[in-house]
Amino acid sequence: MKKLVNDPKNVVIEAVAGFGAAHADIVRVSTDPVYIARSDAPISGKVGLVSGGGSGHEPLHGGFVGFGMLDAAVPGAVFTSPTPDPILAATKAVDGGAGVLHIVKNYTGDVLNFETAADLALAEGIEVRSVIVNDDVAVKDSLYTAGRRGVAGTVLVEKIAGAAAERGDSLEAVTAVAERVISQVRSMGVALTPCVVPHAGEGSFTLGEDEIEIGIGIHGEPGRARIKLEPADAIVDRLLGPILEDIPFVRGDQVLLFVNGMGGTPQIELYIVFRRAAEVLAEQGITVVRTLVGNFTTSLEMQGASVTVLKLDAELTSLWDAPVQTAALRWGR
Amino acid sequence: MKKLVNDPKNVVIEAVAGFGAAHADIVRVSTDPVYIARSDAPISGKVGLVSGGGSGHEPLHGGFVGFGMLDAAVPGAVFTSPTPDPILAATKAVDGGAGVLHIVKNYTGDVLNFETAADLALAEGIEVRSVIVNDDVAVKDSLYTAGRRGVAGTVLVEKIAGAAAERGDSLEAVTAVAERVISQVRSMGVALTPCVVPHAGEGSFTLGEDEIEIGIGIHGEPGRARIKLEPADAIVDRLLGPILEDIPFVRGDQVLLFVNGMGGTPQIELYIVFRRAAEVLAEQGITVVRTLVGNFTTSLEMQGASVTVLKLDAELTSLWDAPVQTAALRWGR
Amino acid sequence: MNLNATWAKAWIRSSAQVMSQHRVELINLDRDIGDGDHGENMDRGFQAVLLKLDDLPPEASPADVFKLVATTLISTVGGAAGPLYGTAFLKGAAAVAGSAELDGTALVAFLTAARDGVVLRGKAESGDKTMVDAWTPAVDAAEAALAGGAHDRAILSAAAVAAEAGALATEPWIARKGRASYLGERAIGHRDPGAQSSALLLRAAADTAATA
Amino acid sequence: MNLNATWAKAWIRSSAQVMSQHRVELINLDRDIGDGDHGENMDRGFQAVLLKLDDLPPEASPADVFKLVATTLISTVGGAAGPLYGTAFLKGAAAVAGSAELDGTALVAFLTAARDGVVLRGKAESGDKTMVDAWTPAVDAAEAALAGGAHDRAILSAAAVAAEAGALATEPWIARKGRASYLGERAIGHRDPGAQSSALLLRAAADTAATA
Ligand SMILES: Nc1ncnc2c1ncn2[C@@H]1O[C@H](COP(=O)(O)OP(=O)(O)O)[C@@H](O)[C@H]1O
Ligand SMILES: Nc1ncnc2c1ncn2[C@@H]1O[C@H](COP(=O)(O)OP(=O)(O)O)[C@@H](O)[C@H]1O
Ligand SMILES: [Mg+2]
Ligand SMILES: [Mg+2]
Ligand SMILES: [Mg+2]
Ligand SMILES: [Mg+2]
Repeated sequence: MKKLVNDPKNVVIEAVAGFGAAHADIVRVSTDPVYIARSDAPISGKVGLVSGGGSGHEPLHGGFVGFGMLDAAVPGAVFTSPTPDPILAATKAVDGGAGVLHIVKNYTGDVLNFETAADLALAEGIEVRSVIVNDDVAVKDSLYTAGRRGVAGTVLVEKIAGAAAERGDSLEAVTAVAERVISQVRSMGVALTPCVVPHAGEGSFTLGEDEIEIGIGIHGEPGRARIKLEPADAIVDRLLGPILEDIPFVRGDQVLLFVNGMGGTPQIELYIVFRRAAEVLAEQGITVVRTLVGNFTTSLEMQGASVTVLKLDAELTSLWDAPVQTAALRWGR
Repeated sequence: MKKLVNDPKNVVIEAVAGFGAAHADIVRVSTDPVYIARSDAPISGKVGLVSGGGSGHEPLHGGFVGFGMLDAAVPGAVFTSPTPDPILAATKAVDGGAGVLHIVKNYTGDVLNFETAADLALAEGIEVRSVIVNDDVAVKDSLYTAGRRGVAGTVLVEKIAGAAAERGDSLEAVTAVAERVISQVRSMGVALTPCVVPHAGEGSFTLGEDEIEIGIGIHGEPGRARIKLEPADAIVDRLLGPILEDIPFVRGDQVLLFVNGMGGTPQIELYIVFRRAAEVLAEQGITVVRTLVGNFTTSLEMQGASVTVLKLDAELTSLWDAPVQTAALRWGR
Repeated sequence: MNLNATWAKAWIRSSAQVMSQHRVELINLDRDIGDGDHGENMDRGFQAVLLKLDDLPPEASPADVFKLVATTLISTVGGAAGPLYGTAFLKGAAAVAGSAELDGTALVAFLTAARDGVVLRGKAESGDKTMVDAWTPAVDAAEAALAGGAHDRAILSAAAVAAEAGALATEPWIARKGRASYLGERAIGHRDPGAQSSALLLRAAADTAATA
Repeated sequence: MNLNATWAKAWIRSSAQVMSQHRVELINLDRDIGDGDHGENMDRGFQAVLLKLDDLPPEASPADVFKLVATTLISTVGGAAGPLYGTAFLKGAAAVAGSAELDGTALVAFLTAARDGVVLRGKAESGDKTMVDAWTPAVDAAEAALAGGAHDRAILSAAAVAAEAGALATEPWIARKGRASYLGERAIGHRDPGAQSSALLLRAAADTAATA
């Protein structure tokens, strides 16, 4: 394992300190317990948005703290959900009296720890709602699994719910918008190489020289199938198929197409993926009206990408377009 | 080699097509010859800024085309400078009558091809100036080398010169600002792993399991020394040392600190690097007043990072802060 | 050793040592069908507990020890295992609140409450390939041993053996809860890491009790 | 074969084949002390030339062939090699403009002009470990052969042998131009890729001329 780290035990705390120093205009950082908050939080009367999860997916979530998006992000150890204490501390730090929404990715650990934190916050008189993001169509959603995983679609939930909160929507309304995004967003990813968790020092899984994993999770969890490497276009077709089957997109639909890098894939490849994905959608009569391409929900240095499609309507589009000013996503100010 | 590509020969053309489709609000793309231009180019009376170079360093340069930065970018084959034809075509496409500045990284191929294109443009009546970016302190600048390489500092040159052009500076003035940035910016990088050029299918060099290359170039060219892996802080010290020696920064100086990822390094590590770099500068009494952290000048999937320091003054700072709207760098609009 | 506060502390100290020794094994199990952090999580949590054990007042009861374990695991482990083990110790502590020493009945109550806590939080059933598949056989074996007239240490030993067998038994199964559930058929042939850490924990409890 | 347009085209066709055959070798040389694209660049360029050769009118002179090679290499190779080889062929073409067939004197003029073109653009001196170190020995050997009364094919053969020796001679050197100059001492032991491709080119010229 070769990494730009000091003591593997200090990876998260040092990175968060560096993040705070680099973006002091946007965020402030608490180191004990560890969370990242908007520098102007709490904002009186505004619904607070808190997300979090294991580290290693940067810029998710810390890179999305700021005007028009999250009020706080709570990073756990690498690939390990945070404990309730920092979630509670972040929730209290950003509560401006209008309540707080927890945006949680659907992993048992995240759900349980946010649940506990929400209970504790409630006990302290803070109104907390939670939404669970589960956009990964690679996983069968059934009574007999932990349900679908939350992956890159989370970024879109955070942006759009953040815009709703910023314009002054109530906790109920912000929650409803977030739920609407969750119901209309689907993703699926592919890994070409594994990632190495700093404390483990070894690949999270192994792939043969010519193998790829279709339906990979963002923690290196295996997906639907391990297949031989194929041309990019064929891989994109494998990712888009299940997405388009899942929400029956219809001709004339307008969508946001988001190609997300897993961290270690050159940008040039992400655009090759985008090209094919846009082509397939066009063939289906689906119009791409908004786009996002880049490394936004990563798995450390994993090579691979995911494709996310969000069905838009006028309101979601205008919330997407609303100004945002975070370390990783910025426009309009 | 595992990559999300179709035919390796089509990597650049497909990526550029995808880029154009993803950012149609900002750029338009020409595919024969290949270049990326601002969608509103040429802008009458504004100095046009053209940069380019081998592909594989994305978002450099295409990701920096747009309001307040470049008017056009010319991508060559992977790691191979573009030929004069597309440079000439891009130059003509963005000439708004106020002349065009070529921002060239100091590699023999880039210099020669841009030189030829400038000669041809001149022959067609377009006034062209060129600046050569050579910020890499890893390479000794002497009569007996091709001189220092242009690396991540190029981004800062493009941003600041772009802002000068946007506010209406003359070709002479924009060139002078670019030269000033070049004279005050220094960089040095480290590689932990090699990158794989698609058409080559093999690593650009090899590094042992515990080796790193200090002073790496952005095409995987070897640097100053190959050493055993060290903690991040020690590596950062090795990069900052030659930078600070080279421009004699003095106590009280204000600088922009830019930590650049080589493409395959997790963001979390870039912030660990930033943390230490900021600490060292603070110890020297140098104040970091602006920051940039991320993958901006990459070497495909190479793992590693570079540190860039730019000495600021009031004018450069305000040009840095000026609005910019490109695929990879955006604020203020 | 009687199952008093001294035992409770010794058990937890021993557990910390065991988690540290088995850190890599648990990481590897979790890498196979999860995300490769279970050993790291358990080790981090128990090391944190270790640092706090000495702060307990001398008159602390077994329940006080377990409550400390619960809150520390909840606040340091994270992931799925943190809340689950935390709730187990929290509910277990409540079940034996006030007892200075656990007899067979109290021991079974402790184990039952701990298991119920895991089920309450995680909603897993037997056969879902989770830590429940170590805890439930342990509870069953403890109850049977108690009914058969066994002594506290023998009950604990029966629980440990059953937990180990339970963890082993998860290997051929498909998972229906936790990360491994994403794997479908591919989880087959791998032992559940949480079931394994539970077996290690109960083995440490039994072994500590067995020493003078 | 006399050194007429038929030879010039045959030479270039053969060069395209040679660059394609030696693509990986040149990539590997460039990977050692550069950026690993030289074989790809040369192959791409000569394949492009190949596609255009047939468009030449039947009355095309050797100079016309070389001009076509020059402009095509300039517009398809990129990197350092594109402008350098492009200028070489451009200047070489100018030196033999108007000749339907190259005699010994014209051949030496061609080689000299080509070499001078490379030096003009790249400013490298002998010993800088660049393609100049293949071209200059080739020019010198050609001049000597001409002075010694050798025939055109013999001159070309002498040039090819000298270029090969020149490329080989770059191995122990430090580079002072191009990417390899960044390497300092570490360039020692590696042959310059551009010198090698130049030697291949001149070898192809000689071999084509030698066939009936
Ligand atoms: N719903 C659940 N009920 C009971 N146990 C569970 C449940 N989900 C996960 N587990 C247990 O947690 C273990 C994983 O813990 P750990 O790796 O620390 O957390 P994470 O899965 O968040 O990385 C699994 O092996 C399983 O035994
Ligand atoms: N200044 C120069 N003068 C002469 N030849 C040069 C010069 N710079 C580079 N070269 C030649 O170009 C070759 C490299 O070509 P190539 O790999 O195609 O371009 P790049 O270096 O841009 O990747 C070197 O091996 C060397 O022979
Ligand atoms: Mg985990
Ligand atoms: Mg090159
Ligand atoms: Mg785990
Ligand atoms: Mg090269």
